Parts: sequence; C-alpha cells; structure tokens
Amino acid sequence: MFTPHTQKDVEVMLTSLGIEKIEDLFSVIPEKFRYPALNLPEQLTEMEAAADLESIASANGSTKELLSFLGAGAYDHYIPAAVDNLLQRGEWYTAYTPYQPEVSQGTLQAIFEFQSLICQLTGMAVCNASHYDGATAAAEAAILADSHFRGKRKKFLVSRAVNPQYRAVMRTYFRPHDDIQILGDDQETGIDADMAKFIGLIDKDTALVLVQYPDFFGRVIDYKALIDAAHAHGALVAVATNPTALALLTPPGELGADIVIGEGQPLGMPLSYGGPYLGYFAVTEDLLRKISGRLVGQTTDMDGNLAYVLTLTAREQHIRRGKATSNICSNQGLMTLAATIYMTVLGKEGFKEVANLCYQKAHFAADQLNQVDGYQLAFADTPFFHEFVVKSERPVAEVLEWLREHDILGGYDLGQDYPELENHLMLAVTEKISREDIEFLTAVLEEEYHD
Amino acid sequence: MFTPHTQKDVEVMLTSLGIEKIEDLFSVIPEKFRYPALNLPEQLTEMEAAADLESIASANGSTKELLSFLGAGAYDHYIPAAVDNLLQRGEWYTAYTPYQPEVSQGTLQAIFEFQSLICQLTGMAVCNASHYDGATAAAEAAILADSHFRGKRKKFLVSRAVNPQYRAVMRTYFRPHDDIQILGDDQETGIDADMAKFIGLIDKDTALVLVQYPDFFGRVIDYKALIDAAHAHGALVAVATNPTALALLTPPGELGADIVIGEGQPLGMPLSYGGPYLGYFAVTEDLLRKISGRLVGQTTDMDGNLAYVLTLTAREQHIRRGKATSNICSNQGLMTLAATIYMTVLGKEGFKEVANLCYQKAHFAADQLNQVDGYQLAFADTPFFHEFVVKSERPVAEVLEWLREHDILGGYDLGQDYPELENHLMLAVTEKISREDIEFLTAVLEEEYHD
Amino acid sequence: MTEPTIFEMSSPGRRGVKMPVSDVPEVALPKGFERQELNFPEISELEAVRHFTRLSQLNHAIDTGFYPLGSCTMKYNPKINEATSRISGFANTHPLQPEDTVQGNLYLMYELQKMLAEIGGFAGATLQPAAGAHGELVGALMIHAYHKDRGDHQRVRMLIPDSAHGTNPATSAMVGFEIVPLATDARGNVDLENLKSLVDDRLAGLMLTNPNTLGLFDENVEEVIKIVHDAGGLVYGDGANMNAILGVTQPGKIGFDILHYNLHKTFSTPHGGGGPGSGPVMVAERLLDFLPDPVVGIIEEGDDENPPLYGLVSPAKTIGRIKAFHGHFGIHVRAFTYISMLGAKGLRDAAEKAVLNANYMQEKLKGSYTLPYDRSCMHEFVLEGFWDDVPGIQALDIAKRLIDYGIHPPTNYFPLIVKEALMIEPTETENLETLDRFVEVMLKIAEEARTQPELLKNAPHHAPIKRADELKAAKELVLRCYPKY
Amino acid sequence: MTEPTIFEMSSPGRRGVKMPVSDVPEVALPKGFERQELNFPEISELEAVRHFTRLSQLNHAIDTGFYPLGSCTMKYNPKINEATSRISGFANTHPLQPEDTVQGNLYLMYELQKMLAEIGGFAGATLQPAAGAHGELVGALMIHAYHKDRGDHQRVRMLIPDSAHGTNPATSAMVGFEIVPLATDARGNVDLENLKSLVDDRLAGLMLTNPNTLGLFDENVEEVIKIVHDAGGLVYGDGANMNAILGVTQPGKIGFDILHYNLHKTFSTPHGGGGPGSGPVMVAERLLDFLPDPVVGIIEEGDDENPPLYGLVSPAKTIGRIKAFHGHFGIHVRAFTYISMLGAKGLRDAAEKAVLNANYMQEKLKGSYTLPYDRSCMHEFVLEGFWDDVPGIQALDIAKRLIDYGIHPPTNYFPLIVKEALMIEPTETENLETLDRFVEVMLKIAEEARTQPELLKNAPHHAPIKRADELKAAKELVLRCYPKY
Ligand SMILES: Cc1ncc(COP(=O)(O)O)c(C=O)c1O
Ligand SMILES: Cc1ncc(COP(=O)(O)O)c(C=O)c1O
Repeated sequence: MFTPHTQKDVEVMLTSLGIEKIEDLFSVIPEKFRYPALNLPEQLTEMEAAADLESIASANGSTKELLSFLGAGAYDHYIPAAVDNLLQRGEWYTAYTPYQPEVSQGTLQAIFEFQSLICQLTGMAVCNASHYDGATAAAEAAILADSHFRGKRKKFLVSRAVNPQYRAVMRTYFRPHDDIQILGDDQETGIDADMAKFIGLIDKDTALVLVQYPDFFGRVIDYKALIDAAHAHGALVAVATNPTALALLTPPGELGADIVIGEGQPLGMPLSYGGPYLGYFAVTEDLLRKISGRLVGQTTDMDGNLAYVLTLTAREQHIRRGKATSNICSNQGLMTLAATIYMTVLGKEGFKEVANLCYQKAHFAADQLNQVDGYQLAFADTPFFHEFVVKSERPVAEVLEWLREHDILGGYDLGQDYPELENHLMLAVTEKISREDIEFLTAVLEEEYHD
Repeated sequence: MFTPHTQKDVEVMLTSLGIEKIEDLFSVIPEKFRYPALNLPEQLTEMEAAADLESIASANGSTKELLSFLGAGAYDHYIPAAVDNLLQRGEWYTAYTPYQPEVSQGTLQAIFEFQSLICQLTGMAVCNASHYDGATAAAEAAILADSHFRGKRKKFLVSRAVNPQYRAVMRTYFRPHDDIQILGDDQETGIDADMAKFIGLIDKDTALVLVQYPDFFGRVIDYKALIDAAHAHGALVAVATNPTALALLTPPGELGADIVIGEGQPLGMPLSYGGPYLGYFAVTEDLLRKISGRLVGQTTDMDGNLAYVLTLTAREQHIRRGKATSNICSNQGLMTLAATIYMTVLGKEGFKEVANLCYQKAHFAADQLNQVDGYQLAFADTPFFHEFVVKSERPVAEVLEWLREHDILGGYDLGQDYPELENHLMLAVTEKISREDIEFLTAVLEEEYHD
Repeated sequence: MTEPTIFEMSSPGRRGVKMPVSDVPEVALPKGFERQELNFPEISELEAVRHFTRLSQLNHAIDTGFYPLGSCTMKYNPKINEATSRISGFANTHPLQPEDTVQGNLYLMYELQKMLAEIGGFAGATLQPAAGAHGELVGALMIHAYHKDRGDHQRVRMLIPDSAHGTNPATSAMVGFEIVPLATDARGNVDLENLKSLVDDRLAGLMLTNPNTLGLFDENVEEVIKIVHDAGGLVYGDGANMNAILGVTQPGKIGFDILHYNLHKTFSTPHGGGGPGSGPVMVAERLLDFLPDPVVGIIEEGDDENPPLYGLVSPAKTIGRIKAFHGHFGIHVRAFTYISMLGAKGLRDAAEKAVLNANYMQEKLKGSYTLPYDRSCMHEFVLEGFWDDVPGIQALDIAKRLIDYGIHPPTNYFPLIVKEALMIEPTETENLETLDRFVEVMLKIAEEARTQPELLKNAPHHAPIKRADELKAAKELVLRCYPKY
Repeated sequence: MTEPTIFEMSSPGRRGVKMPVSDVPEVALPKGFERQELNFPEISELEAVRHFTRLSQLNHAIDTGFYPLGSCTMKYNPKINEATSRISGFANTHPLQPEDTVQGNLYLMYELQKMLAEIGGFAGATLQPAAGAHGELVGALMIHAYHKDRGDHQRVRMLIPDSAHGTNPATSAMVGFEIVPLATDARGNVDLENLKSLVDDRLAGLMLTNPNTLGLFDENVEEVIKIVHDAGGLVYGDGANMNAILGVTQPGKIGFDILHYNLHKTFSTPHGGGGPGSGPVMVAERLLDFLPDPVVGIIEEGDDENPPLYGLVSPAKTIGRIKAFHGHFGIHVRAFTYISMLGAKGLRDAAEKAVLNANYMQEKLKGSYTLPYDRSCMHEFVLEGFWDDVPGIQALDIAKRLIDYGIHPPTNYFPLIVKEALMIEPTETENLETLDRFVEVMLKIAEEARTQPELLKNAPHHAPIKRADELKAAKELVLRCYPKY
C-alpha cells in the first residue's frame, strides 16, 4: 500500500544484491513457517477504510449525542481548536523521541515547557516527560519509593479513596513481589475521611503513603496531619491529583507531598475511550535522581546558544538496563504537547475559569440533585471539586437505564468497586454542562420518581 | 477577543501618543456617527460558538446522511486525508498573496505546479493561478475574447448545454454592454447535439464560441466541426470542462480549443454548500499576454538558484489599473493548493481510477434506471461521462420528494432551467456511490411506481 | 536545498492513493474520445506529504511571524474558524440541495447578511461576491443598473481618487464607466475643489475608500458624499479598510450607498496564499432591489414553536447572478464564527486596538522615516521608503531587509501618490512587544542604510532564496514544469 | 533566533482563550484550600500559535525527511489514520460508558485483537499495554504467574541476549527476575552452547528479539526455543522488529509463547516525539487465562439479523489490570485502519520491501563501512561507525554530519555488542532515490572523514543549533523555566 517501489526499482535492487527474487532474502526463515496464509479481511483502499471506520464509529453513542455526567478519572472538557490544529502538524507527531537534540529542539523545548507548567501547577521542583497514564504513574511512584528505601520498607499505604483502577494497576505491578504489602485500602479502613485510623497504619516499615486530591469521590480532604505523620516515620507521600482542580486548590507541593502524580487527560486530550492519555510525575528536589522516565534540561550549544537536551539519562533503561529506575521507554510525548498547548492557550486566567466553572456547576448540580426525591448527597459535609456522590433509593443500574432512555449518561455506579457504596451514583460536571443540562437531568429524575 | 493589549500596554501607548483615551484617535469621525449601538447578538466564547455552530449545522442533512445523486456543477468525490491535513498548515492558509517571493517560495512553487497540472490535464500551454469559480472563469473567457478583438466583434455564442449558472453569470458581467450579444443558448437553438444549427450562427462578428465538455447534461460531444468553423471565421473557442472527465477524455487543447476553463471543485474540494471552489483558466501560447489573473513563472535568484515569482504582472489591475485584463485580485489560492495536492497524491493512475469509477458507475446506474418502469434515459444515443438525464413519467418534484423520504437526494430537476426538459431528472454518480446504493435507488423508484 | 517539482519527483509506476476496483460491469469509453496520455506525476503518498510540508516551510505566514502588510489586514485567523467550517453538516452539503435540507446553511447566511448590514449601517447585503474586487463589480453593476432604471443613461463617469486601489479603476472599466481621476489634497483627503469641478449630470458615482489607502479617515467625508449625491451620483465604499472602524462608525449611516467588505481582511478569514476571499456587498434601501440573484430570505415566518423557513429569493430588479451557487459559503461560516465571538463589543475593541497599534508605530517611526501626511492615522499609515541623504536606497531595499529580521515586508509602492511608499498595518492582534521590535528593526535599518547600504541592497540574506530575478522571469517565460504539456 | 519560552513570552493580564461566565449561582471555594498563586503564562492565542508553529519547524520528522533510525521503524504514518481516530464517535466516547453504547469501539478492539493474534500466529491478545516496554512488563508478569500457577516457584532466571534492548533487562528486573546474560555468536545468532549451559530448572524464560537488534533473523531460532521449552522455560518475543516479517512468518507458529508489538513502529501509528506508543501482547493458548483484565470478548453471539454483543471479560487467572481503562484506544483505531488497508497482501509487501531496502543499502555501504555481521539482513543492519585509519572519528560524528545533509542520524551506540554501532533502518516506505541519496551521502562522509575530519567533529553545521553540551546540562541542571515553582 505505502511501498513506493516500481517494478524497475525492484529489479535494480535485486540485481545489485545478486538475487532473483525478494523471497530469497527470507531463506533464513525455516521453510515450514514461511508465507502462511493469513486469515485477515481483504485489503481496503483509503476511501473504503474511511467509510468502514465511519460506520463502526456510528455504532457508538458519543458525548456529542448523549449528555454525560461520567467522570471517575476521565473528563469531558472543552478543547480549544488551536490545540488539535497544532498537534496535527507532521513535525510534531511524526518525530521520534528527541535523542538527537540538534534536530529536535521543538520537541525538547515543548517538553521543557511542559515540565515547567506541571511543576508550577503541582508546586513541585522536578517533573518528568510523562508516564503512560495516571494509573501507571501511581505504580511508578510506588516503585520509586521502593527503590528509595532500597527495598527495605515493605508497606505501601494506599487510601481506599484512590481511583480503584490506579490501585489495581499498582497491585499488578507488584504482583510478583510477595514481600511487599499494599494496604490501607480495604473496606475496613474505609473510604471516609476519618484520618486517624489510616494514619494509625503508618510505621517505620512504611515506604509510601498514596492519597488522591481531590479524591476519587471528588472530595477535597486535608492531608496535613497525614503527611506530617508519614514524614515523621520517614515515609514518602505521593499525591494523585486532578490538574484542573489545582488551578484553584493549594498545590500538593505546598502541603508537603514528595511525589505528585496524576492523570493529565483533562489538559486538552479527548476522551477517546480511555486513551492515549497522560501520566504526569513530579517530585521534590531530593528525589530528582530517583525519578523514572525522561527529563529535558536546558544547556548551550557549541556556539553558546541556548539549547535543550534529554538529561540525566543514566537513570534510564537504555543506559542503566537492569538497574534503571523503570523500564519506561516510549512515553506520552504528543500528549505532553497537547497539555502544554492547552495550558498555554487558556493561560492563567482561562485555566482558572475552566476550573471555576467546573466547581460552580458541580455544586449547583449537587444542590439540585439533593432536592430530588429519592436522592441524597453523600459525604455532604466534605468539600468537593467537580465530582460528587449521591445516594439513590433505587438501584443505580435502574436509574442509569432510565436516564439512558433520555439520552443521558448519568454517571458512575460506585457499587461496582465499592460494595459499601451500593446505590451510590457518582457524577462529574465540567464547564461543558449548562445549567439547562443540569435542570434537564433533575427533571428526568423527578419524573422517574413520580412514575 | 483576540487583542493582546494589557491595561498597561494601552497606557504606555497612549502616553507615547500624548492622548488620554483611545477614543481620541477617532475624533476625525463626525460625532453623530461615532459609536453607534450595534444590534448584534451577545459575544460568545470559543466554546459557546463551537457549540452554536454545531447546532446550526445539525439543522442540515448532509451527504453523509443522505445518499446523493446531485451534481450539476458540484460533485461529491472522495478527498484523500492527506489533502486536508496539509491544507490546515498555518504556513499555507495564513500566508498572503506571494508578492514577496523571498518569503513565499512555498506558495509560488505550489501554484507553478498547479499551472503545470492544469496545462497537462487540459492540453493547453498556459494556465493562470485561478479564477473564483467555473462560472466567473467563463465570464472572464468572454472578456478575454472581447479584448482580444478590441471590442470589435460583438457576438458571443454560447451553447444551451453550458451550465445555466455560467451563462447567467456571463450575462450579468456583460449587462451594461448593450452592444454585446450573448446568443445561441435560447430554446430555439436547442440543447440537442445538432451542431449544424449552432455552427450556422458563427460569423465574422463572432468573438467567442463557448461550449461545455462534457456538457451540462454530462454528454460527451464532438466539437471538431464547430471548432473548425469558429476558427475559419477567426473566432476564439472556449471549452468549459470537468477536470475529472479529462483523465479519460481527449483534452480540449488537442481538439483545438483556444481557452479552456472550468470548475475545479472536483479536485479535492468539499461540497461546502457551493464554495469556496476553484475556477481554472488555461489558454494557448498565442493568448498568453491576454490572460487575466496571476501567473507564476520560474526564474533564478541573485545566487543563480532556482526561484519562483509572480510574473507578467503588467497585465494586472495593481499595475495596469483601468486597462487591466480583469479586475481580479484575490483569487482561489488555497484551492489551487488543494487541487495540486489532490492530483499529486492520487497521481496518474489514481486520478484515472477515480474518473473510470465515475464513468462505470454512472453507466451502470443509467442502465438500471432505464429499466425501471416510468423512467427512460434521455439522449440515449449520446455518450456521457458521469452524469445523465432520465425522463420521468411523473413530475420530478414528486419523484424527488419520494426519494427524500428514503434519505436520497435524487438529483437535479432540469425543468427549473429548461422548460423543454420538464419531467427530466439529472443524476450524477461518483466513485463514492456503490452498486448497492444504485440498486437501492432503483428499488425505491420501483416501489414508487408500484405504489 | 531547492525542492524539486512534483514532476521531477515522479517515477513511472509509483502509486499514491489507490481507488477501489469497480463493483459494476465495465463498459468501454466513448469511441473517438479516449485520451492518449496523461502525464501526471507518479509519487508515493509519503513523498507528496514531504513535498508539501517542506514547501510550506518556505512561506512566511501569520502563524509564523509579524505580517505588517498595509491594506491587507493580516490579523490572527482563529483556529476555531477552521474547525467550524469543517463541521460535516456544513462541509458536506451540496449547493443544490432542497431548501428544507439546508435550513442550517440558510439560517447562517441570513444571519450573516443581517449582521454585516448592521455593522456597516446598511439595509441589506449579498454574500455572493467571491472577493473584494468581485464585490466592487457587483457594486458598479448596481450603480449602472440603478441609473439605467431611472432612465439616467448619460451617467457614465466614475470618479476614482488617485489614491485608489487598482481594482477600483479596473472594475469601473469592466462595467464600461469612464474613469475620472480625483485628486487628494495636502491633508490626504479628497480634494473638494477638484471634486466639485468634476461632478455634473454625467456622474454615475464615486468609489471611495475610507479610511483611504493612506490610512486616513477623510475629514470631509460628509461633504464629499453630499456633493456626489447632490449631483445625482452614488457613493460606492471600498471597505477594504473597515478594520479601522468596526463598531466605531457605520459607513451606511454616513451616507455611503454601497460598500463591500473583505471577509478575508476584516473578518479574520484566511488569505490562503492569495485566496479564497469573500466580498459581501451591503446596500442602502434604494438599492435593495438591485442586489444579485438570489439572496437569502425568510419564506415563512416562524412562531414560538417553529423556526422560520429560510429560502433563496430574487430581488425585484436584480442585476442577476454574479457567481455560481451561493458565494464562498465555507468563508461565510468562518466570518459568522468570528462575529459571533466578538459581538458589538469585540468588534469595536478590534478596531480601536488596530488604530492604537498603527498610531503608536507611526509616532515611533516618523522621526526616522518621512511621514508624508502627518496626522493621526487609522489602522495603517504610509511612510516614504527613501532618504535624500542616502542615494540608491529604495523602499524595496528596506522591505527586503526586514525579511532578514523575520518580519514580512510592508506593502510597497502603493498608494501611488506617495513616493517609495511603505504602507504599514500592524492589526489589532499584535502585541506591544512585536510593535516595539518592529520599530527597533526599522530604526536599525535606517541606520544600516547609512552605514552599510549594501546590506539593504543585497537583502535578504537569511531567506530561502536571495532576491529573485523578476526581469528574467518575464523575459524567459517558464510557466509550467514541462515544455510539453 | 532562539525561541523564548512561554513563560518569557508572558505578560500580566494578557488573555488567550476565554471561558463563558457562569450560569449558576456562585459558591465559595473550600475554606483553607484556596490556592494563592498560579504562575501560568499569559499569552495571546496568536502568540501561542506562532510559538508552537515555530518550535515545530525545529524538528526533523518523517513528514520532513528521511529518518533511518534503526529499531524505530520510522515509516510513513498515513494521514487517514489521523482522520479516522478523530471521528467523533470514537474521540468523544467515555471509557466508562455502558457497553451497549460503545459497541463500535468494542467491535474494533475485538477485531484488532483477532487480527494482531493472527498476524503473529497466536491464540489471543491484549491491547492494554501502553508501549513496547509496558507489553514486556505484561509478558514478564505472565511468565511469572504461569510458573507460579504451576508451583514452579524456583523459576527466577530470565535469559537476556547481550544484544537486547535496555527495556528487556529493565523489565525483568521490575518483575524480580534474575537477569542472566546470553552471548551472541559470530554469525549474530544466540550462542547455542552458551544457552545450553545456562538452562536448568531455575529458568523462567528467555526474552528474544527476532529479528534481533543486529537486524538478523536467528538462524537457529527453532532450536533456541526448543532448548528453552525443554528446560521448562517460556520464550518471550520482543516484537519491536516485526516489520521485517509481517505476513512472511508467524512467531507464534515458530514457538514463541508471548510477543509484543509496537503499534507505533510496525503498524504505522505516530511516534509523537516520544509517544504515545501502544504495545499489544499476543499469547499462545496456554497463556490465554493469564492475560490482563479485561479483554474484549463476545458476550452474546450474533445471528443473521443481529451483530454479536461485545463486552469486557476477565481471563480466568488474569495478572490483573495493567493500565487504566482500555489501553490507547486512539492508537488502536489508527492501527486498525492501517491493517484494514494493507490486508495480508499489503503486510507481506511491507515486510518484503522493508527487508529489500535494508539489504540494498547494506550492500552499497559495506565496502566503505565495516559490517560486523556480513550476511543478508532483515529490515535493518548495523555498521561500525569508525575506521582504524581515521583516529578520532566516532559514530556520533558521522551521525551528526548526516544532519547537514538533511538526513536524521541512525540509531547509534546500540546494540552494545557492536563497537561504535550505527543501526540503519530505512523502512519500506522510502523510495530508491532516497536510499541512493543516503548511500551517496554516507560515502561522501566516509571521504570527508579522511579529508576534512573537522567537518564531522563539528557537525552539524546546518541545523537549528550546533552540537549541544550534554555534560553541562547534567551538571548545571535546569529542568524548568523558573527557579521558583
Ligand atoms: C483597498 C482595496 N480595495 C480592493 C481590494 C481588492 O480586494 P480582493 O483582493 O478581495 O479582490 C484590496 C485588496 O488588497 C484593497 O486593499
Ligand atoms: C527492541 C526494542 N524493544 C523494546 C523497545 C521498547 O518499546 P517502547 O519504546 O514502545 O516501550 C524498543 C523501542 O525502541 C525496541 O527497539
């Protein structure tokens, strides 16, 4: 399809190789395994493939047709048109990792700016060039803590209010390591903001404490005591954050976090059914040399002009191999660019406006829902950002079904991950949701109740 | 909205100007006309405007939802993805007319390539950098002929089978010129391929003969005798062509045309409700200096390297003013680029494949329709390209309404422009139409008949 | 490295995008019409993409740097415009679809007609014209039709100021008017005495650009219009410079009878390396009936439940169709998007900042370059690009030297009434830092002109090519890749 | 001209994209959590667009020129992939939508799993891994889980050839395996004797890249696999080099137990300046139950009238979730588009032309550069980037000099077993002219090394920057724009 070889080209090349046919180049492959008949669909031309993909996509209902209150780790924000226009430039998306700085200054400077923005946003000193997503960034935070204590501390304390998928991924990463305990997120410790019990789990064997801010339920919780307790025991503290929320909230760096990670999708990436997204990873100065992934640094060239390069590469797998801080190689380069452009075109005020709209509308929605018969705001005394939980008198599955009939994706059924939260529905509200949308939602729910 | 001025910037600037407020700069405007209250909708943010436009567009039915057999001058072709990706590069679409060659070599070379492709396609020696569309190019052809004969020849012979919109535009352009006659396209001369009558109109006062190839009805007609007759009387011959058809048909240049013009929309431009499209305009070597619009030529720079520039500009309004060959200034620059990329990425074979698919499918469709009760192929003995006419027993309006109910845009009702073709429907078939689509169309028509 | 042409890159048998094989029975091509040869390039898709990517990088563009090109309003072209104009419901509608299937398009055009008329202070508008010059043609045709309709067949003279853009006389000539040049006075206004001496009952009209091409708002505009009107003529406004007065004043209210906009200047639609433009024309009440055929109107009024039904309607005394279909609809979508985002407030802000920027730069430069009309300017100003004490340096040299500093040259040698004109229009979307840098560079160039004139004469030094030989291009014409076509 | 950072371009009060005012009653922020300061840049939209446009132009990319970067498969990324992955029905679906609202997505993923398994000759696949290394992690975790499930707790040793990519040992270490280096023989194959000496009942498995990082297909691959299998180990295939054998042979059929693809190499999805990648992992029958949770399966079989119902299912002994949600779905759409367009025929053609291109270049260059393993290569080959008679010239110098000719340097200093390695992979989408030009330039550089070595030592001369000081970067760390964060 995309091979430019004319018959004549092939002949010239074969002649120069002194062989008769291309197949001769593959004689090293055991004959019985050569040229299998692959059971694949017939090849399509571009026009046919385009139509086929359109038709596949049309079997979905998207957030353009459905009014969506789904969040739980991925958020439907407005993406300024400049972001995608710039991302579609071939110079950005068809470039490789910037190992050759002389012909990669664009990518390098953009990553440097990304690092700067995330440092600013999180209040941290150092940020890497990305991890795969929030979940893997959380797992890598644990790996960092493990290696920081040279494997000597065995306890990894994780709040039950951390995204269940992050916790699942972290468990998968540590699966072979029987000696490592991931704890604190069982039903007994609980999801409530009763810190004391959770803090009580911290001891001298604790490598890392991981919390989320705002937490999985959207709640904004004060981790001061927890962080102090962790530090008192010499443990590291990692905070998973929602970057949009940080426009308005005290950054975790100021709260004393050692590691700040999170899902960068809200920073200009489409929902795209879950990926590609962006794991961001920031640490204190102290942990700089323990960080995994790529880092871009400023330097000068032979003429003394400013230049950017990948630096401290000795931490990475291609140099340190079995002793690297992580096996990560390809990361989310283009997504860091999307985030950088997104944050830049919104700028200081625009970014705060987005966050504030989310905050305000979510609070309006929570308030309205709370007034619908049969629904009650959970965690009513705890502040939240743009996601909140309501308890429903009816099974959530039924509620969601009813809403679906009105072209509403009603939110996330928490009973799936939290048995103790059966009949609890979680809703996210972004700047794209209008007051009218919220009123439509409550009207539909009212109607159901009176049905 | 897009003004970057901070309060401080404004102050600095006002101070430097020694004035107090921006309004002072407008004191030259009579006060009673200053600062009217404009009755416009409230300003929207980008997010709101995007949603508003989406909602406006959703009030349309597009050719993505409707099966369309509409042609009559605009055709729904497949546009390879590379075309729009490249067009969206800011370097292309936010550049001005390449008056400064040193910083416009991209645009200049692309136009040069466009000129080359159109010369190749039409078989002509010289092509300009575009006119607004096929219709205005037709009018400009007449202007060229007029000035070629220094206004001494007064007859402009136009076939009735030339796109009615082209003819209307030409008449508008010549409206003030009472001495000029546009003739040959009345009902009496007729739309039929009976050349003799039409040829009979040519005389020593004829400046231009304009025909279309394939003609408005899609027919491929032999203009040899006509062209010879015109030339025998010293008249110029202009041929309006469909560029897709020229992939397969003898180019008008070989037939002896002096001017070849046409609508370039099929070359990679979306339907976009009629524009922006692309008028192309090519002439023989002899008419080179009479051509209107911009021309790009090859030259060298001070170092002897190849370079491209706008050339022969002395024909144009910004130099020649009242004596220019035309008043055209802005043209369809970006559309010439679209066409150039389109023709390049399809290439010789791909472009021929498109044309052949159109041809084959149109013939299949014509054949199928001809077999539906109540429908009969008109002009059955004349070859056609990808558009054809059927005579219907029922009023076309009713047929189209019935098809609309089945999400089909059935084609063009010729009765609108040609009283003699009441109950005649014209259908265009492109490579995007599948055999299944055609069979669906005939099935729906069969059903109607038996209703 | 020069980029080869697509023909030079071609290799026989190489394929780009392929098409499906036919799913219908094959029939032969029409006998006697079969094309013998199609000498199109044969290139892989990758090489095509590279070619057009590399070529693009040879261009200066708004998206790459400052573009102070007078009279062209090279302002930011918002990316959102590109997105909205590509919405499938717009991009994939056929111009001949039944009206009930394109109510979205018709609504948008109807509203745009209204908004444009409101902004200019007019009674109605046509969106058909493809560009400014095409709008002028519509205007000139309407003037002709208007007089003819009134039996004023003797009105054949069109007054055109000596500062006018070339399209004004060219258009008038196309319509058959006799072009009568009108002088500019010492302050850059229409010379009233000259005007008065030229009007009589042969007067068809005046084509006036205001602010004019010197960047000046005519101080006597009311009187100018009155003189023309009193003599029975119509006043056509060339609205190329509307960016200076958006929301600040309405030409229609001042007395202009007709006005065109360049959407690709004032309303932020892209220039596209030469086009497409779009040149809607607004008219006063008395000319509504003459508008091109068709315009968008309301066919059936709406009510609380239903929106109105929009459709195409023919003005009673229409000059006829001026373009196939409905004008540059894709450009209309962009302009509509832009106006929606600016509103009345934003439009006024745009004009004010455009004028502020121009005056700021004029103030900073007038000590080092001669400013022939020394008064407060509108959105642009014109300098003289030479100095008596630096023989041999021309406007062109200054223009080319700017390229070395990454700045696009201003418009030069226009308007013709200024010697070695450099016409500078910053637009409102440029920031103070950019303006300051431009000023700094211009001052530096003024100094270089004296200390190292050859730096200017041989400029540019840092561009994809050196100065191009335009004479050679015109003498040894090479207008296509291959001698044989 | 260096481009300032967005922080340096910032000016207080300047605005980019604005958001609407709120349409709901305002409530206060949570007390005690209010952020004091957000030091984000304040830039106009135009300046942001210019910044990222200008920056992009400093990059070399597939779309701008030849990129013969070994092991990275920098082939053409079809533009249609970018279009299909942006279709609203894909781009605007939330990962947690009910399955019945995303049957299109699930169908696509299901089919892609099947197609990828078929191409590799495996029984099943997971699309979750985010990149090649992430796929390796999944593979290594499955190997661990497999042995554990069988009670083979003592299997802790992972064999890794000395030619392996850094991610192989790094991954094995993450999973807790003991890394055992395996030698390469004189023909570039796994050293069989060494292999035999290393296997025992502590063997967990072998991570084999085949074709390996020398670009060579292991001549004894069947025997290698047999030795490992006989010893109770599993064979993990690093499929980074699958581009050589698409449609030509199936690793799963040869005996590999697990294999990852890099969709961003073999299946034409973009590299994005470092990512996102996508690293689906295929497994043989006996490992199906261990795949990450969830995979896409059929929940309800379809019939003539109805399509099947697709859904997410958990493998019985799953290692668990390896990534949030469903992997890089947007990349899956691109790969699906690509495979749809190539089909079995096109995949084989891609591999054949990739291998033909590499062999052609190897043949042309081996006279002038030392080819350490002189035999027919697969899709890439490795040269030594030095000459005994030219002291002081290193692979790096050759690499940097290529930049001056508009060509991206090959991978260098990898694999580690070749001295001053230059690893060259042309890919199948490059044409003969490009290959010939590369050869010509490489020969010219070999000559320059002898005649003007300083040309190489100081290269590049024609790039946005001169050679960068990497030592300084590491010593005087500057990792963000501002000292204060
Ligand atoms: C004053 C003036 N009038 C008319 C025009 C012609 O407009 P267009 O190029 O859109 O035809 C221009 C364009 O530069 C202009 O500056
Ligand atoms: C042989 C080999 N293995 C593994 C990898 C890692 O793949 P990824 O970068 O997708 O994580 C690479 C990437 O360069 C590679 O070449």
